[in-house]
Amino acid sequence: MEFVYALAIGVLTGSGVWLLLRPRTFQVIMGLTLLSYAVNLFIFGMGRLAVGRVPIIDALRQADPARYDDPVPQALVLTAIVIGFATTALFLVVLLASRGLTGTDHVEGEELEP
Amino acid sequence: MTDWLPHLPVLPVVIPLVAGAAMLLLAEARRAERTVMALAATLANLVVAVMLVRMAGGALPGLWPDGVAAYRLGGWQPPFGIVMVADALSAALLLLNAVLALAALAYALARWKRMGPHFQSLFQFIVMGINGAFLAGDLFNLFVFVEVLLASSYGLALHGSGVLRIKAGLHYIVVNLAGSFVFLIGVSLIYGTSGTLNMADLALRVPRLQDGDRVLFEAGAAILGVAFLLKAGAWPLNFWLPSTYGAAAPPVAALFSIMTKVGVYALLRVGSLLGAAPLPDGGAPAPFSEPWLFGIGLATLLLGTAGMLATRQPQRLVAYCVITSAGTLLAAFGLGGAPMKSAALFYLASSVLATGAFFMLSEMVGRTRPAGAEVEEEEPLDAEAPLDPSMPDEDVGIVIPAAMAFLGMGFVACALLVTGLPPLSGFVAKFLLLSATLDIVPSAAPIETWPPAIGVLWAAVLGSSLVSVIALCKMGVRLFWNSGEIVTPRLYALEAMPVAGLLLLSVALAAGVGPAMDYLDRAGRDLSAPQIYIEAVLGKDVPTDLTDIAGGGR
Amino acid sequence: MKRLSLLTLFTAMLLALWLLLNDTLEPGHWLLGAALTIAITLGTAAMRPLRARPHHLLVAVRLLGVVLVDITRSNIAVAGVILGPARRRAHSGFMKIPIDLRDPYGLAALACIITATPGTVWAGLSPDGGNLTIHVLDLQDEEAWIRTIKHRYERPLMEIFE
Amino acid sequence: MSGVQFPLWADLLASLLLIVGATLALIGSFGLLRLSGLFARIHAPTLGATLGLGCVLLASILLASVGAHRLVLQEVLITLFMVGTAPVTAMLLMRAGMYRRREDGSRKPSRHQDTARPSTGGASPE
Amino acid sequence: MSLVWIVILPFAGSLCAAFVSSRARNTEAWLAGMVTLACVVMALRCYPLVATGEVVRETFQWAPGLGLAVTFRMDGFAWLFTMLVTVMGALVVLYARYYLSAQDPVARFFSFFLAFMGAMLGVVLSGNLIQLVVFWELTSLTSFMLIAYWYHRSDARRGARMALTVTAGGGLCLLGGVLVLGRIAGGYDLDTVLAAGEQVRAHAWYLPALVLIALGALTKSAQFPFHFWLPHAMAAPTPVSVYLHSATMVKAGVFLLVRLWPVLAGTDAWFWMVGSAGLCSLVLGAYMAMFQRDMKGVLAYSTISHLGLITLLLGLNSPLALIAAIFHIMSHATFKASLFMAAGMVDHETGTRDLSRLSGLYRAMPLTTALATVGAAAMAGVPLLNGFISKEMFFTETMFVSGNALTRIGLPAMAVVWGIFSVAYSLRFILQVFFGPPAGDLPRDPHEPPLWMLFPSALLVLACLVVGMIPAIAIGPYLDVAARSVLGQGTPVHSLAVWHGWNLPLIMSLVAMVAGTGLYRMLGEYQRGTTVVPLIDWLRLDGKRLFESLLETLDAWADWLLRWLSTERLQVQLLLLICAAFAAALVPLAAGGLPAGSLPLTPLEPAFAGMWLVGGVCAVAAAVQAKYHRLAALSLAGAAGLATCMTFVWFSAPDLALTQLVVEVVTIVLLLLGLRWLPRRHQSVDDARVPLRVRLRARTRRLRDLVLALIAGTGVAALSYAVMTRPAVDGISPFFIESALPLGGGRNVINVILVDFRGFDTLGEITVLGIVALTVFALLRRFRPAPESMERPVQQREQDGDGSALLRDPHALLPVGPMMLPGVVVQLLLPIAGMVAIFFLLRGHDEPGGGFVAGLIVATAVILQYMVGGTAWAESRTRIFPQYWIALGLLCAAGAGMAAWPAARPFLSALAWHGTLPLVGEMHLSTVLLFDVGVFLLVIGATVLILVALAHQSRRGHRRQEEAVPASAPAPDPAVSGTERG
Amino acid sequence: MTLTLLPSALSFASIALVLAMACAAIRLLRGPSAEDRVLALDTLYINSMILVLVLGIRFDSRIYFDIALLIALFGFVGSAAMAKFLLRGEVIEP
Ligand code: NA
Ligand code: NA
Repeated sequence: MEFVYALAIGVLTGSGVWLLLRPRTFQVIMGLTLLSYAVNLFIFGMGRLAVGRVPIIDALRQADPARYDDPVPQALVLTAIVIGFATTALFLVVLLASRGLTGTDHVEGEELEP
Repeated sequence: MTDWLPHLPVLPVVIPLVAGAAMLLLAEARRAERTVMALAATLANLVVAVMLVRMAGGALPGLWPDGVAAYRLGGWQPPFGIVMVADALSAALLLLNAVLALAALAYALARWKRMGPHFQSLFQFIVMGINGAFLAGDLFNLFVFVEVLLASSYGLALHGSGVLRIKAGLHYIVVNLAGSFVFLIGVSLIYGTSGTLNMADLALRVPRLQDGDRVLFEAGAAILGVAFLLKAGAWPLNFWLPSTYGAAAPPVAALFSIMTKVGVYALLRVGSLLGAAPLPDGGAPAPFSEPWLFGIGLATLLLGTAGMLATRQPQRLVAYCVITSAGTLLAAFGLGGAPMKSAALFYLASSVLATGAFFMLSEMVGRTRPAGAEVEEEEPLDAEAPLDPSMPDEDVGIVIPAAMAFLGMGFVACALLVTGLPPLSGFVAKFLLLSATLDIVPSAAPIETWPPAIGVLWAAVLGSSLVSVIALCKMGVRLFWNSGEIVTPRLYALEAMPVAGLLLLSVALAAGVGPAMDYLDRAGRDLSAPQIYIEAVLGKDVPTDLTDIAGGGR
Repeated sequence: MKRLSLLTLFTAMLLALWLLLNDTLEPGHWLLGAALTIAITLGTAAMRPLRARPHHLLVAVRLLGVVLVDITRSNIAVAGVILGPARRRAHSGFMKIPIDLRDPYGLAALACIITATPGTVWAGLSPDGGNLTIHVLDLQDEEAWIRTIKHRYERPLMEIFE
Repeated sequence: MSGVQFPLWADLLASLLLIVGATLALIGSFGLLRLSGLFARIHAPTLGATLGLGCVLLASILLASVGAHRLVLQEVLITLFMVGTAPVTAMLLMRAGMYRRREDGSRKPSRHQDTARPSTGGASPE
Repeated sequence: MSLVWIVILPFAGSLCAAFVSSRARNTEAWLAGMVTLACVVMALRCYPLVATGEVVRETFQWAPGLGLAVTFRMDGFAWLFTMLVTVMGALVVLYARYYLSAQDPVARFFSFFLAFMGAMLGVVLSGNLIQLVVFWELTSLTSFMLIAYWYHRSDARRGARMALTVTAGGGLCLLGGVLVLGRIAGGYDLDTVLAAGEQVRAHAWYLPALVLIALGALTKSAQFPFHFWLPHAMAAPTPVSVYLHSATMVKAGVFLLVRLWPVLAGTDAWFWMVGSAGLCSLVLGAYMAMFQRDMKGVLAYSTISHLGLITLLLGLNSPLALIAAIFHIMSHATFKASLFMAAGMVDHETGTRDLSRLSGLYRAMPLTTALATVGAAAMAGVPLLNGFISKEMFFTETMFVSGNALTRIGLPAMAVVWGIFSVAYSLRFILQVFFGPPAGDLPRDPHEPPLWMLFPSALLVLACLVVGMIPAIAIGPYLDVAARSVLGQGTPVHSLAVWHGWNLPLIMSLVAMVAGTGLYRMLGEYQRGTTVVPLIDWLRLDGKRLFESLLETLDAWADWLLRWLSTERLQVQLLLLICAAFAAALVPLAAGGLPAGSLPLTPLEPAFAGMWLVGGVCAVAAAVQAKYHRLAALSLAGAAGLATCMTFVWFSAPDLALTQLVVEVVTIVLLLLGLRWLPRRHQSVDDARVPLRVRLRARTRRLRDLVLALIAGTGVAALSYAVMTRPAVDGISPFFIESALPLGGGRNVINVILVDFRGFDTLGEITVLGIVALTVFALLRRFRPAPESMERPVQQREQDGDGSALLRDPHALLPVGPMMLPGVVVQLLLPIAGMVAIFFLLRGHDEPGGGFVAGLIVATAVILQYMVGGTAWAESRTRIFPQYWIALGLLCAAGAGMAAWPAARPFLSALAWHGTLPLVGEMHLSTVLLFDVGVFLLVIGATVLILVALAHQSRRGHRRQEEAVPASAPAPDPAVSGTERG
Repeated sequence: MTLTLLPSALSFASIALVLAMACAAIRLLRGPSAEDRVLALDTLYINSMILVLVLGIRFDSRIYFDIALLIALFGFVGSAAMAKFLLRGEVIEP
């Protein structure tokens, strides 16, 4: 599973980076979205993959750390998701403002290339 | 009432947070109340910062005898809980931020009619973010506060809108968003290999890492370092800076001048802790290691200086000053050694005051131009014949109105600070920097045996000073003495005061270099030997009054 | 009076929702749920200007059964269409059904039923509300569809909501 | 994999329900490929959303109830929400498709129109 | 205390002068004069003490640890210089009073003049080298201001800039040199340094210190090759030239050389460096002076030459030469100042300084002529004048130079050549201006200047005469005191006499006189027609030109550097960032290699792999489609997001799955809201129309980006794989699992971390969300959509033709048309969502959920109302003030944190209350819940604010569009306008 | 004896559901119209929800139910917004 997981991160990162380097603001925002998926998965993966070990303490497993997934990366991802959402929203509005003021959706604020 | 002193380290975050939030409860029309709140919060912030500086100097031995205050949020024992740490370095930077914030706020208040919605709240939040970043003792918490300050800086950079600002803001946001991803990858990789986020704990764990983990850890640290370099405005990751800082509203830009220092601080702090127990192959991971910092710093310095010379817009020039100062700092830190660090910290303080004042001043100066007028180029060289004897040496000068005189003198003062000419603190800073390099070489060692870096730094520091003189002279002449139309600007005392205040502070800094350096020497020493920091965060030796804060768990 | 009763019906539904969510029948949750439902109903009242007037709840239960049966039957039918030979898939099309139901809630319920039943999709109501357009996957006998919808669904819905 | 043991009947019944449900969902999604034209395809996913989901929910209810030794009915909520919200998308999508294929609902639709007439192409409206 | 006051008083005067009314010429002059005279008096009072060889010292601590102190120190040499600065200052003040026009804003002049004087006195009296550098640079600055006094003239601006650049640059070198010197000597205190001469000269760092200090001194004294700034500084008003460029500032350089002579001199390096700079300036200055057409130009080059003389004398490493140098410092100041004054008076009265236009002025200006003639004679070295004595001393010294034949013969020869040139230009200065036929075409009718203007000049000429005739009495004692203060015990016996008998120097003088006169005769005709300096101009050895081209080169370099080392392009910046991160990670990996993991892998499940096959393909497809098919890209990215969400489900992270899910939904709505404002983009069918070059470049760029994307993807994947296959490190996480329930009181470890263990992170995170919402709101308030996207979307224009305009009735119970039935459903959904949200909120501590998810649920439900009803409808039903929700949320969360304070616990410590209520049963209340409620409120507020602010834009766009309809046309009722349009 | 069919049924169900997702994804990729893609996305959400429930049974945890509940409640919002965008040209119209 780790291999598939890593591959997924790689594909998301690659697609995100590709889009990030594109000239249109919409491409960039999509790139940021994909990258944020990749980064969230990356952070999450730092706690190692664990199937069926939801970190919610139950009577059966008691508080044995070995029986639960590492909660810290999960908490970090939660924060990262929220911050990612916030910044996506902000970037969207800025790209709209840029589009409104400059008349183009090129990241440079002017048409430079096809 | 509860005793608030034990909570001193968290107040720089809580005060602006509460103030910024409370202001939102007021309707937009109630400016007076908002202003009072903003001023009160900023002043309180200043008081707290002063207290923390005094604490770091050992003024609160009952609570923090070592001068390092570790505040355990939620009462959780580090490394599990989040800890905020105020030591000499953090406290100094907090004070700097508080001073700058007060000045910028005062400046902004003078023209509050121009403020967009929620300016005041965003302003408090950026102060909170910067303070938090300086206090963070936990890598992820550092990330969060960097995000707080970035998010508010996005808002403030775009404040007032306009094509230039939007274009610059767009780049700024995208680059920093990408930078945040890099930051996250770095932090999480560090967590994944070391199992901790607490910076002090990290310092203890790094030496015990297994080989495989160490390689990955170093990769993570290196990635993290790149994120810090981006925030620090280091070449080649700083191209967003001139446009953004050059286009931002001046009080905002003034506050931004300390924002790049967050990156520098993070590099220093994390680098110091990672260097606490050097890796077997020597030194901290790449971006934290001294040769890298030195090289990057030099390149940054070069770019900043070239930018100062090439730009024709005053505020952009100041933005390049910020880059120059970042470059000088990185190069200086890259040279290593505690004396160098304290000298560089002095330089940091001086340059932050300088660029802060300069940003605000540059806007006032900009008002001398009729709306829409460009700063024009001087006439071609050949147009003027040297020593034209037919040009009578009897002429009538131009009366300079008081406002212009103030601006002119302010410009000169800022230029002196930036270039490092006497008598302001910029000169003292350069003196200290150069003087500290001589501490590195053994006395009486022939020049040929000096590390080449020292010569390079000398050449860079002196050369960039000279080029700055040329650049600022050119800009000053263009701004104040050009033949074009000059409108005597309307200045408000409230605008002039912060600029004058910051400049006076720099005078005070120059005059008080003795005590300032006594203090910064401690900061530099602590950076070079972070055991005190680590012990204060994790250690056993905790003040008795604060058993709750100290005691692990509940 | 009517308002009040409506309020209680809706509140009851919300309370049931709360208990179901928490999968409990503890008295504390009854209390908490009641408080929450009242608070939420009042809080969102402004956004819910139109009230339903359902009655004949037994009819509703019967309708539910009918719908469940129909859905199951249609599932099998549509699965057959999908998996079957190509000619079975060549009969889809729009059709119109004259309709008498006017209550928005009733119409909404009808829309849910039609759409939830595989093989039919709600495609719109004429502006005067008299004609319903649906899209049918296996449109061979328009009359049969009209019958089904008018008798099996529309009539009970009119009983419930009008 | 859970270590809980269920009675054989529950095990078998649940397995059956799961298999049927998943198969229905698969058939429904497969319909997206098999059926031609938007208006035909729009029917396909209903399979998974109704009976497919229903079977899996029943299996879930069954196992949860057996495991907890009491009736667990929470899954009913999912059905309610699904039935309530599904038409919103379907209706809007239908209308959008009709509009974009210039299919005015007031006109008498001809049979097989959406297969007979080529759609206006894949150009998104952006 | 008087030493301090000598320095402070001028600065104080400067401050006062700045505030006196700018045209009060007399007040200003009186003020400046009084200050100057007061300084003279104070300096005079020091003399008795200084004359005995005492050193007057006053020290104030600055930063003792750093070797910084403010020390004022006066010995004989400093006293002499102080007198020079102050007396000359007094004379210049008097002169300036008459020189400057009544209309001139003299406040600025006198203010900077006094400041300059203070700085100059500071240099002279500094007893600490760092302090000296401070004042040194201050003289550069104030002189910059004085040169640019008439800044509306471009020559003034340029001259000032050049002077500042050269002298400030030299000052920077001086700082460096002084630093090194101080290190060698063990302190910056002048006495310490002076005592360490031997040690310094023997030190390994001697040479760099010498070079840097010499650079400082030579630039200041306008010595070759830095001499070029001085002539351009003549753009300053003449009083400035008198003071700065003859008497004081340019003397600062030689002052320093004298001051440090005991420490630095006596080596070959000193001889060659200082001596050769002096010699070059000596000859070159004199040579250039001969060809100037401007009176001030002659004097400026002559100044370079005479300063060269002083420098050369200092470079000779002989105590007697040093004494000669000190003597010439004084005598040069005297005659050159008087000559500058004369030049100014000529300019003032005739309107020109052009040697070729001026002629025969002795008729109209006899007194001026007399003064100028005597001054020029002193400059030429005519006997019975002070210049003669200096010249004789100089010739004598050149005779005693040891070394090889070149120096032994070359030096006297060059001295004679210099003498010849001096005579030639001095003659020309007098003869061409004051004698000969009267000039016909002068701008003004010349006449004698006011007597008070002549007075300073006359005084100086008198001094020249007195010193020239009775040197031993007039200057001898003072010179001796000064020399002793520098040379100490080693002061040689020296005598100042007019007549030394017939010796070689005298013969050299005579040769110079005769040959100089001859040279003047020879050049006479040539000089009338041209300003071209033979040889120098032919070789284009123009320092100024070099300097300017250096500056231009610097500018060009800067532009070049910026062009090549920086960019404004976003894509390049991102590229660099990615490359930097990659390279940084590669450094350790290249050294250590990617470690192989030992952790047993999780068994592969085909379903998971299949899911990511779908997700990965969708992600790639989204990347491909994002340019031309935005909605498709959005859906595809949504699918990738769903796969991400499912991954969280798979690997035991339900909280993440919940959050990701709701965020996903909201993000889609958000991006859709933005999509409306983006320009249409059509895939260009005909690529061939684009030039091949452009296409190729685009393709290359794409290829590059593709490679980079592949590398980045591979890198991140490899890193994550490497970590995931390694056993987890024994880190902080067991603590959280073990303590969540007993210490945190919650079963959901994630939630306990979020609201308790690491609640501070969450506080920051929600602040970010709030900040962004406020920013979005502020930004959208000034939002201006692109003109072409202002129009209603085509769908609405076409559909609303069929009479469904009632859609826009904000008071309808339900929307009409296709949105009606969704409206019914969605209205029902709001309370249900509220219920579900509170369910998730309350149980978050034990089960997946929490404030964030709950908040997003409510926000989504609210947005749904907007979606089906439209903005107007939704807002006519209820007003939500998201801003207040944000505020309340933040205050709630912060309040939950501060609640711990009264209990003397740290911020964000959880305070819990356990109890049993009748009927309800066991209750558990905690500030942690309050915190989560804060999160909940904030998330609602922020999300709704963002989305609603965006939604409002189309309303505004339409309103604006409606306003744009010509006023003559009756504005359509919004409620029916749709129909009218149709 | 512990012969149970459930694990195999669960594996089958998850694979079938992933196949179903793949079908939807193919439609998502191929379009041809925007409506088709929206429909496919909606289908993806439904399939995911069923998959979540299946996983919930597999891991014997009620926690997954909540996720499914949320998808049921809000999974449609994204596709509904897209559909409305297609229909009206904007998501929240005046
Ligand atoms: Na994990
Ligand atoms: Na259906």
